[in-house]
Amino acid sequence: MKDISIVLCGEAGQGIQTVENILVSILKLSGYFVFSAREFMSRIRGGSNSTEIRVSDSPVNSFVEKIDVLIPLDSKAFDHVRWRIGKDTIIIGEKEFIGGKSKKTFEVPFIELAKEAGNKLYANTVTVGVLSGMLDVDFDRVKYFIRGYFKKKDRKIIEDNIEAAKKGYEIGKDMVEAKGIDFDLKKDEKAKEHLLLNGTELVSLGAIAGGCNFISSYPMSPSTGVLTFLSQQQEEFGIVAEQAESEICAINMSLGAFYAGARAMVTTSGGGFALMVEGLSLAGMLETPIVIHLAQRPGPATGLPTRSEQGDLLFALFAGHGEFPRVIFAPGKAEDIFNLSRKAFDLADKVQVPAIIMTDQYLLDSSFLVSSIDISKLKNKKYFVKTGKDYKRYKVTKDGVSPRGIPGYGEGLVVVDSDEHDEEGHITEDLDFRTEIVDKRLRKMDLIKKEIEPTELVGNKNYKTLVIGWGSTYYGIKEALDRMDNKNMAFLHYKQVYPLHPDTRKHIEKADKTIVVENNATGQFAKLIKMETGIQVDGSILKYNGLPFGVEEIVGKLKAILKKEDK
Amino acid sequence: MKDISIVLCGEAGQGIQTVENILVSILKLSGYFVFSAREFMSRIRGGSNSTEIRVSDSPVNSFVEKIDVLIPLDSKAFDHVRWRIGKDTIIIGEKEFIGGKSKKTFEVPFIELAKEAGNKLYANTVTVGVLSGMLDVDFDRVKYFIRGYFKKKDRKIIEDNIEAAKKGYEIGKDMVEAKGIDFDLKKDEKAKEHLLLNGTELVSLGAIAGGCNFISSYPMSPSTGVLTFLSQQQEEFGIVAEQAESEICAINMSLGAFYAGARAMVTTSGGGFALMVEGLSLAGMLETPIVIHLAQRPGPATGLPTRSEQGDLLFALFAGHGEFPRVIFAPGKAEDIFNLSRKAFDLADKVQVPAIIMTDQYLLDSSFLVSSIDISKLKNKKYFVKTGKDYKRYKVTKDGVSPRGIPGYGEGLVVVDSDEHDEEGHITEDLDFRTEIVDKRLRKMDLIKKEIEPTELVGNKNYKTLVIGWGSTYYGIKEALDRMDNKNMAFLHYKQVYPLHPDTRKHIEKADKTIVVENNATGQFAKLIKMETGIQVDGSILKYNGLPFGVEEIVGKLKAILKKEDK
Amino acid sequence: MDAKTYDMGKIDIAWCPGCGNFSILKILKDALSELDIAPSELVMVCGIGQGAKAPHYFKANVFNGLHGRSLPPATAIKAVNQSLVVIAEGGDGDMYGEGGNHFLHAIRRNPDITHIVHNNMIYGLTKGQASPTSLEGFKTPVQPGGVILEPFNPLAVAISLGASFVSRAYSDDFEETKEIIKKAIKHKGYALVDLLHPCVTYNKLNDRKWFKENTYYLDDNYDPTDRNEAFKKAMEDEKLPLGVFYINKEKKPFEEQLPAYKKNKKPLYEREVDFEKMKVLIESKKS
Amino acid sequence: MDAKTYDMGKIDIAWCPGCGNFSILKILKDALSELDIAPSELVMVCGIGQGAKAPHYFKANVFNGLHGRSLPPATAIKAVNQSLVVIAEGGDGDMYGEGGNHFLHAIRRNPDITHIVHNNMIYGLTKGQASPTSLEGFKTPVQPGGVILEPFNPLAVAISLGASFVSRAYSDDFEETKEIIKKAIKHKGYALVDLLHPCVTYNKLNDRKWFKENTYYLDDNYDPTDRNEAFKKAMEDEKLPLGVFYINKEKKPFEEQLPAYKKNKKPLYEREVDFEKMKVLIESKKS
Ligand SMILES: Cc1ncc(C[n+]2csc(CCOP(=O)(O)OP(=O)(O)O)c2C)c(N)n1
Ligand SMILES: Cc1ncc(C[n+]2csc(CCOP(=O)(O)OP(=O)(O)O)c2C)c(N)n1
Ligand code: SF4
Ligand code: SF4
Ligand SMILES: [Mg+2]
Ligand SMILES: [Mg+2]
Repeated sequence: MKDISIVLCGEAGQGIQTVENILVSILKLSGYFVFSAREFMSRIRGGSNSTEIRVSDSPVNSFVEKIDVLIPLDSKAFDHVRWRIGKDTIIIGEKEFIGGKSKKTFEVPFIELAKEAGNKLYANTVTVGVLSGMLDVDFDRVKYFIRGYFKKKDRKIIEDNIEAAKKGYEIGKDMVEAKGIDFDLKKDEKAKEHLLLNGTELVSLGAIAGGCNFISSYPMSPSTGVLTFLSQQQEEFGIVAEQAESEICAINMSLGAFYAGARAMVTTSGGGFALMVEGLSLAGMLETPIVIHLAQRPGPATGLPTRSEQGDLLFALFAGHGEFPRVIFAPGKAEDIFNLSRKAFDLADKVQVPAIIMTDQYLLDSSFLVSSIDISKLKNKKYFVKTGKDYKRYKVTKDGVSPRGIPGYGEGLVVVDSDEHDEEGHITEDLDFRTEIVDKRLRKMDLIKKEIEPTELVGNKNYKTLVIGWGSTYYGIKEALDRMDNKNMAFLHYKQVYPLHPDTRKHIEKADKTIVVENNATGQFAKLIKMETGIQVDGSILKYNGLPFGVEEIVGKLKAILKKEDK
Repeated sequence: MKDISIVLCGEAGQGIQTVENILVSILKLSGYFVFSAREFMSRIRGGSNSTEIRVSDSPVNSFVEKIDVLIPLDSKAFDHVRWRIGKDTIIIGEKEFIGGKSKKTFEVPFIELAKEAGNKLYANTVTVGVLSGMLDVDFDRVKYFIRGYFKKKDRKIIEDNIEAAKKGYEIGKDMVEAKGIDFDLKKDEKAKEHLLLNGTELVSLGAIAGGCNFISSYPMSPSTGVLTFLSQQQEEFGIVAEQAESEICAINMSLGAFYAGARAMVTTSGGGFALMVEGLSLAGMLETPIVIHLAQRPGPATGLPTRSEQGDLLFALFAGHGEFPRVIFAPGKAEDIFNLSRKAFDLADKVQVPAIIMTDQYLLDSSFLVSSIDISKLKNKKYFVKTGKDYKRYKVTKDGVSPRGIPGYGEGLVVVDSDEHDEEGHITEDLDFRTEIVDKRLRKMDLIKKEIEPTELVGNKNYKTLVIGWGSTYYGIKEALDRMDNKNMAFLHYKQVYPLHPDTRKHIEKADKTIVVENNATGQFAKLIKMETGIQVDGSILKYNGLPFGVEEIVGKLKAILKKEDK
Repeated sequence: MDAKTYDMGKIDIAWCPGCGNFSILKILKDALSELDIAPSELVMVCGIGQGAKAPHYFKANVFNGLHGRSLPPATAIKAVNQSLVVIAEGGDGDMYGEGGNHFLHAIRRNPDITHIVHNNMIYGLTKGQASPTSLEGFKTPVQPGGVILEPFNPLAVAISLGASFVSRAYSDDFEETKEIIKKAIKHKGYALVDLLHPCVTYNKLNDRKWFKENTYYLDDNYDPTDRNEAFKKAMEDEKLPLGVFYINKEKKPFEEQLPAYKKNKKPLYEREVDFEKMKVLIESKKS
Repeated sequence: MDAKTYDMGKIDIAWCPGCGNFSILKILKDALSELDIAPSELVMVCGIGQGAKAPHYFKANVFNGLHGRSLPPATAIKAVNQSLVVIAEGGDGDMYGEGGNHFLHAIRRNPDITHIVHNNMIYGLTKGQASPTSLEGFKTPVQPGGVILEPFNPLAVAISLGASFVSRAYSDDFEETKEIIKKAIKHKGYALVDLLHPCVTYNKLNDRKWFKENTYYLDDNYDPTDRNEAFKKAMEDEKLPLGVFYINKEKKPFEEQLPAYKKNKKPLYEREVDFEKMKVLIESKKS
């Protein structure tokens, strides 16, 4: 086995995420490739949550259904993930939680051992120990990491935790040695050099790299992490981060900030985005740039607040009254999350349009190994100009972009207006000019198209079956196709969903069959393709229960479609 | 000439609308077919506004560019409508306003005459008199009408006004007799029996007929009239009409009202609708019916508040996070405004979805003659049920509609929830059920499709060129085709834009050429057609300067396209 | 009526063990049972948040709407059917943050509803950001340097707007809080209960000890009809007074003043469109 | 600076002849000129409405945003570039109706901006519906039976929230209003000027005569630092007091407390991303 999936399952508040954080780091530092993903309920304590940690000797980046090692932390855990438990699943835990005894179940009295080490609260550290032992991690590394992780705690607590880890570690070792569980994973020095980053961190770092120095937002899962991250970097990076009283305040603040010379963003989820729609339209009219991070979760309304979906695509595309250009990114690859979050600021500023970055809970809460993020060549262009006396904010230009002044920089006055306006920015009822300025605004779409992100084609270029995905499904579909190893198949991924890449038609026409995989119920990307190309794709694989696709599921559904075809 | 267009142009506050109101009524009561439309600036006094009154001996219902008689009421008026003045335009007014002297200009000292009658404020009544005289109205009718119109005023004022009208009337008569201006319009008893209604009244009456007894809204042009109308009928028809503190309050109030057993609506325009988007998504999730009157005006943002556009189609269609069914009407014919406003309540209630009625400033502010509105057979079905002890608000049913209980009616408890919920309406994280209830909600789309409004095909069924329109362009396109009298052409009008009628493809495929006419810049209906059918129409005629299409303009642009074709 | 009437049976309550919301739930059930309000005539309207989940643990009609938006539907529900008892419930973020504007204007309308705000001085459900009522200097992941905004004083604002019933209570004071809630429900008109409670998971500053040390009850002979006095009391922040701060019995409830009820007292759902009147109205458009 | 500095030359002003907004425009220009504020360092932020059009008749930087939403951008603009003078302007409907929530929270933040509300007790631009400040009984096409809501008292609310400068003025009182506005602009922190003015077209109740008869100036020796007194004054509704009701000089402006300015005072637009620091941050994700 060269790729194992460890799942921790228990109640909110039991510390699953602590185990995940520690373990993932330790494993990476030991030379394993790791990936982790979380699913959890909308509650602070109780319920049933789980985290998957994949460990492999080559890069892995997506959620799989299968569980190789399950650590059930309460009595509900077994049932919660029962559908993912196979006959080979190794189950390790307290006697009452492991669900019957078999060759593959191993009783480990975590709490008892923790108590022995000093406090039952250390049970999580015992768990870390067990898994470290099983996975052949050097115990010194565990020790060292625990020291760092708990460095703000009392020495006694630190030592007790090390003791707890040690107890677990020995059990883990023993399982490999005495019980013959051997994962046969190779370590790779390269993994150590990788960065360990989750989607939230990638968005946030991309934003900082893009010059973001203002964020106003209202907390909303799964988008809040970006606000938290930037809030904590306020002093370091000179960022103004303000928790607004509502999403409406948030977007209007950010527009004010961008107007006055900041690079501003908001982070929100569907319901909050809904409240920002009037502000989005304002951005279109003012031609004040803005970056919106739209972290999707299942709707309608409050829906499933802590779950994942790709259900807001067409909403994001057409949100806002009236007509104005926009750009929408939907990264799926870890590097792209960073790159496009950065690019969003550049493009929004350059073309003076709203740039939307669409992610989702799955993407944001997953941790990836990224080989590197090269910022050495980055430089942010300042697109605003120093104004002269006769400055006109909305000068009609060939490409539609009017040089953007900011107040207080230069002699000119910067007048922006939500009403239809003349070149100076003052209210107008000149209806001929109305047509002219609408055209001017819409012309910017051409500039946006010039900077369009290429799609990524994975697999055989002479495909017969083309699988299409966008956003967070990138790794899942890619791995599914890798597994299927079908020479007739290829995968086309869109990291920018609007404007749609002009090669779309060409790609689809080349295929005998095109299947779109998306995490929603109505096949929104397929609709978008049809709206843009007129082509009705042949099939859609949809999922909308709040969970991301598992690799096996994609494989299964693709095979089913292809098989049907054969008949 | 059998159809004349009279245009009054002047400043806001000069009383153009009073002249329009009186004149249109008097002309109708005299047996003429009339139509009127307004364009005005977003200000209370000053500026340049105009009203067109078409008078004809057969039904007329749309805006034409040409002006047969112009009454300029200030010095800016002439310039304001200069583009519509032809060599045959008769211009009547104060010396300084009529723009040079020619055979077709007639100096009438309105103010002087008004002063003679008692007060310069009666100048408008003089104008009414002149036009009545020119159009061969019986002066007794004028007298009688003025008495009624001013009935709350002093007797002296009434008599003075009659005197003012008389002075004008004689001038008008004289123009016909001495100056040889004869419009040769025939009177028709049928016109007298018609109802004179503007778009706002038609929406409001339709709503009342549909059982609307709750409206909460925030003022916003051009939607406010419906709130005003219903506010004034509160006592008569038992309507709760509340001016909300914001559009967000408005839609959430209305949802509460519908939940508790009222039939509720909101009326708003693009910017206000933008603020309602979260509430719209809530309606989708709660499955609480709601009717939304979306009165379009040019955007983005505040745009041109008092002008007209059809720019919110795709926004309305995809507004709201998450996925849920909806229905969108876009009446264009006067009767349809009434019928569909009524139907919106029935269908929203029956299928438990949001029903959106899309209109625009042009449609709402235009006055139409309607032969009759037959309400004798109307009966509103009450779709809610008396609940039993085990009542479950979200029972999963075959057609997706769960019987809707209301609180306090029956023994059951009615629990509605913005979170994903179980059949009882309580929060759930059962992800299998999530899929089931999403399917249940989306299934209602089939019911909506069953009740879809037919499209209206005008002209030759064996057309070669098909012109498509939706909403308020109905009469304009129809008249354009009438004028073109081209046997190869037909006009297909959509009064329901979503779901799109399934015959769309058939209709388009039958044509050699399909042209969509719409009042926006990006061709939204054409996009919708493409999204639904995959067909790219051959051409679009777009207008987005804030004015509706004039009949001549449609004729001209259609001819240009057809001519190009010939080459 | 037995307080058990409102019990949901065996359900999974999503609050943290020790959370003040449990007491609130129990107090509310007791208060309602003592007032003899049947679940079927009761409508609980709530938004989104930990406190806003309460209606799901209750036998009642429930309208669980959007975060911040419970007052508009609550007002409307009462306006549409006056025989219902309507309670709007939610957290401090929900009611004073996202929903602040509705708070202002609901007070101006004065519908006969009870407004219970689960005020834990934090955003619980979204994992511990500052709420409008968080104290200055309070540190959270989003306010790492501490809150710099002045805390929102809901009582002072309500009094300044002439709310007809204004009170503050504390979740752990079972009897006192029950009495306050009963008074609020019985009050004809808008009644605010700003209900302080500990969030044991995220608010480590305003814990049970803090509440005990920083609250006291208004004197027995405190006169709640004097608005200026009430304001002064509401301004106190050394120690937070508990009890009924202000009552104005003169104000008429919103729904009773609606023209729709002038000639007809029936709830709207029992009515039919008067098509005869409509005919007359339509006919009037002939001239 | 000459008041003419702010003149736009020959422009078409969209207000009705006789409207109180004309006086406000003139007063504002005079106040600004006396304070020597250059158009290029001034940002006028406004919403939508008749009053909110004022910035278009002015030489200044203008951010004319959405109806009800001027306070958030105004706060942000000041936070991003502290050297700008920021004034938020709009009507009573804009600021207390649609924008009510921002009013509450802007006060809590206390940015150094001046908040001028053109309060004509009506919705002017939308043709005469009741506004939050319309008096009870006031009849309009949408309130044919008269307003039944209690009028919104912006001063009382602002004082209850601890706004750092709270005043009321009247458009026709040229000198007094100019002085109030000057004080408001000079005040370091959020400053409210609730500026009453007649709407000659739609508000026939609160006309010039009414304002003259129903207003009076606070006494010269009135002490604006006593919050309880200020509240009492704000509650007066027989006759409306004019003048500065409340000042709190202790409160620090929002932007001055922001961590982004701890080490660096420059406006944000002059700064560059510190990629060196970013490298360190990114590297830290290796372990
Ligand atoms: C429009 C919108 N914005 C944000 C959220 C996310 N959200 C859910 S609950 C909550 C705040 C919770 O705080 P509070 O209202 O005080 O309730 P508590 O959990 O503390 O009881 C937020 C911001 C949402 N559901 N909807
Ligand atoms: C979101 C939104 N809702 C409604 C409107 C329509 N609207 C424009 S101005 C206005 C109210 C005007 O009243 P006020 O703010 O008091 O300003 P005034 O005209 O009286 O100066 C309204 C409701 C709008 N522009 N945007
Ligand atoms: S997070 Fe706080 S408020 Fe929410 S349930 Fe836990 S203790 Fe209660
Ligand atoms: S409507 Fe009223 S507020 Fe508006 S400009 Fe006219 S007088 Fe002034
Ligand atoms: Mg809270
Ligand atoms: Mg006003």
